[in-house]
Order: sequence, then structure tokens, then C-alpha cells
Amino acid sequence: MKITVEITRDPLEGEVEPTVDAGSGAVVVFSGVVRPEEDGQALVALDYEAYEPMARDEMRRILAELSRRFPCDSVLVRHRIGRVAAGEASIVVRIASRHRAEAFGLLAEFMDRLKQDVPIWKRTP
Amino acid sequence: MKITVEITRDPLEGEVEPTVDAGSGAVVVFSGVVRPEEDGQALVALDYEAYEPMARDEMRRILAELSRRFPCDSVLVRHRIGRVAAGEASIVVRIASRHRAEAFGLLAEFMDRLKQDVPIWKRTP
Amino acid sequence: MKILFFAQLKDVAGVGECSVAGDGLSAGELWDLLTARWPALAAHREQTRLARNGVYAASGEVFGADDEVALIPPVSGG
Amino acid sequence: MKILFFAQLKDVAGVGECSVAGDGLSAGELWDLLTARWPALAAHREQTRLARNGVYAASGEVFGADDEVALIPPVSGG
Repeated sequence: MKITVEITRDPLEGEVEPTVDAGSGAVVVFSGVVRPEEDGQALVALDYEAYEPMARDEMRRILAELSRRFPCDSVLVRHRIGRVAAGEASIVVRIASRHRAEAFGLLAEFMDRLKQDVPIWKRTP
Repeated sequence: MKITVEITRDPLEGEVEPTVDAGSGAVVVFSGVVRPEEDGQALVALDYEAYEPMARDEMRRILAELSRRFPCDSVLVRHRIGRVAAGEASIVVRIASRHRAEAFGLLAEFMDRLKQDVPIWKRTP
Repeated sequence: MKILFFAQLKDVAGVGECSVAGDGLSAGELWDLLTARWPALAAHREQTRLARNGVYAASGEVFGADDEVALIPPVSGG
Repeated sequence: MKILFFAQLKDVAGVGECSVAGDGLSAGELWDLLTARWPALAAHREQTRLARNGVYAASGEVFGADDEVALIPPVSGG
């Protein structure tokens, strides 16, 4: 499984085209977006901070581990850091696989693990 | 939940931009792609046929039913019919929701139900 | 009533649609009519669902003269 | 060894990183050193994990003079 992990300060919009890997039957693109409110409070932006080298390594470790249960063709993760305005994406994940079940499983589990273990933090500015 | 269902003879590539509904925190775009082989046999294309009015109604019914368990902001389904070449998408589903769990749940269950109940058929040319 | 055939059933029947005279038919009576005309349909009966006016027919449903009845072989969309 | 602070712990310590003299320290010994210098860190100890050179430290792991040790408060990425 081809694994690509990036942490960037640039906007993620329009960057991940749902290109198809040769032979893939399923492509899933997930965008996690900063919502304009949190617990009823209006929110203009969030500041994301990462322990970058470990965050990258940890994402790769998680994906390599999950690829044994959910073998996919490729996965690309882009996590944005710095200030992310409401309505903009903080993360984009793109998975291509032969069959959809593996892509769905990998995506759901990866997002759960990301939120448990990857050293990235968001705070209100 | 806003439901949009379309059946088209046009290619689906590049049509579904992951635009964000105001207030959504998760956007998932799924593409189901014709694979260049099936059971080890090379495949150049598949022909899709639908009982169009019922297929549209059935997809809407399934989505309306699933929206009670997985309340999302919007869902768009585009299913292509006619000849679809290997490497091209036969279906695109785009779901926006406040939280990712609802979008993931709706997507997985919708695809399962589609393959059980929606009167669309594929055949090798 | 109007009968619609799809996918492999279209090949079996040799047509995409046809008309059948009848009113208030049960599913069994309808199948008897259809397999009398196209004996090869009988092999598909077990795995074919009937839809009446665009909705899967419930068991015991009755088919009227003005209905559009579709024979739905196992689907394979997506 | 080099100590890294993130998120709210950076506010508590008032710095993003610092150096601590010590070698072959247990997690408990390291925490004792840190909370002696920043008493307010103690309130975060329970929910903070330690990473050694970019990997979460296992229980019983020992921290050396050349290690980079990160204090990882509960994460919230995605």
C-alpha cells in the first residue's frame, strides 16, 4: 500500500483530485472541515499545532498497521496546521482500493486513531 | 437532509467538487470505478442499464430511510448508465454532515442497499 | 397491464416491454401468464422480484389492468 | 535531554522547549524534575503521555541524556 503523509500550512481546498490508481475500484476522499460553531459558540477559526516529525511518523505507523486489516492500493493524508478558518478543511484523506469495504474501514479506523494518538492539537485563537 | 439523485449517461469525472455545505464538518466523496479486470478476466468496459424512474425513487427512499439513523446535511448520488470504460466511475456519492460518523455510516449502508435493491444492472458488452 | 423486462430477462423475452391482458392478478397468476408465453422465464422466477408502478410488490399484492409491472432480476448497480 | 512542550503545556511552561540535565531517568524521575521547575505541570501529569525520540514511551522506558522527550497532552487533530 502506497502511503503518503503531509503536514502543510497551505489550504487543502482543490488539491486532492479523485484520480484513480490503475486497477482501483473504489476511491474515497474525506475532508474534515472546521465548523463555524462548537458547542453553540460561534467559531471563526482554529489554530492547529503539531509535533511535526512524530505526527508524520505516527500517521505512517497507524496506516501501515491498518493496511494489514484493510489492504488498499494507496492512501494520502494531508493535515493542515496553523490558522484554519471556519469552512476550510483541516484534513483531507484520499484512499484508493480494489473494493470499497477496505477503503471505508481504513478511513474510519484511521480517523479514530488519529484523534487518539497523533500529536496534533487544535485550539481556539 | 437534502437528497439529490441523478442518473446520467455522461462521464462523472471531475463533476463532484468537494464543496462544503455551510456548517458541515465532514465531506466524503466516494467514486465507484470500473476495474480493468473481473475474476482475472481483462475488462474493457461495462454496460449499465437502469429502470430509471424506479431506480431514482428507490435511491431516494433508501436515503430518506437511512437519514433517520445517519442524519447528514446533504447527499448527492450520481449513477452513470450506458457504456462505462474501465478506469471510469460508474457512481459518485457525495455526503456532507456535521460529524464524520454519520457520513461514513450513511455511505457504507447506502452502497450495500444500492447493490441489493436499486434496479440497475451491469453487464459485460 | 404493461410488463417491463430488464438485463438478462430482456434477452430471454426478446423484448423490453409487452402488454398482458388481465386485471386483479396475483403474482402467481401473472407468472403463469408470462411463463406460458416465454417458457424460458420460468428458470428466472425464483430470483426475480416484481415491482408494481415503480415499487417492489409486497407478498399478496394484486396487479391491475393499468399497472406497470417490472420484472427485476438480481441487481448489480454501483 | 531536550524537553518539548505543546499546546496548553507550552502555556504552562512558558516555553516550547528546554534542556534538562539527567541520564537514565525513569518517567517518574523526569516528572519530578519537571514539576519541581513548573509546579503547574503536575495537574496535567495524569493525562499527559511522554514520547521519546518521536515514539510514545512504553511503561518502564528510560530517558537518556541525548533523548528528545515530548510531553504530549491529549491530542485533538483531524
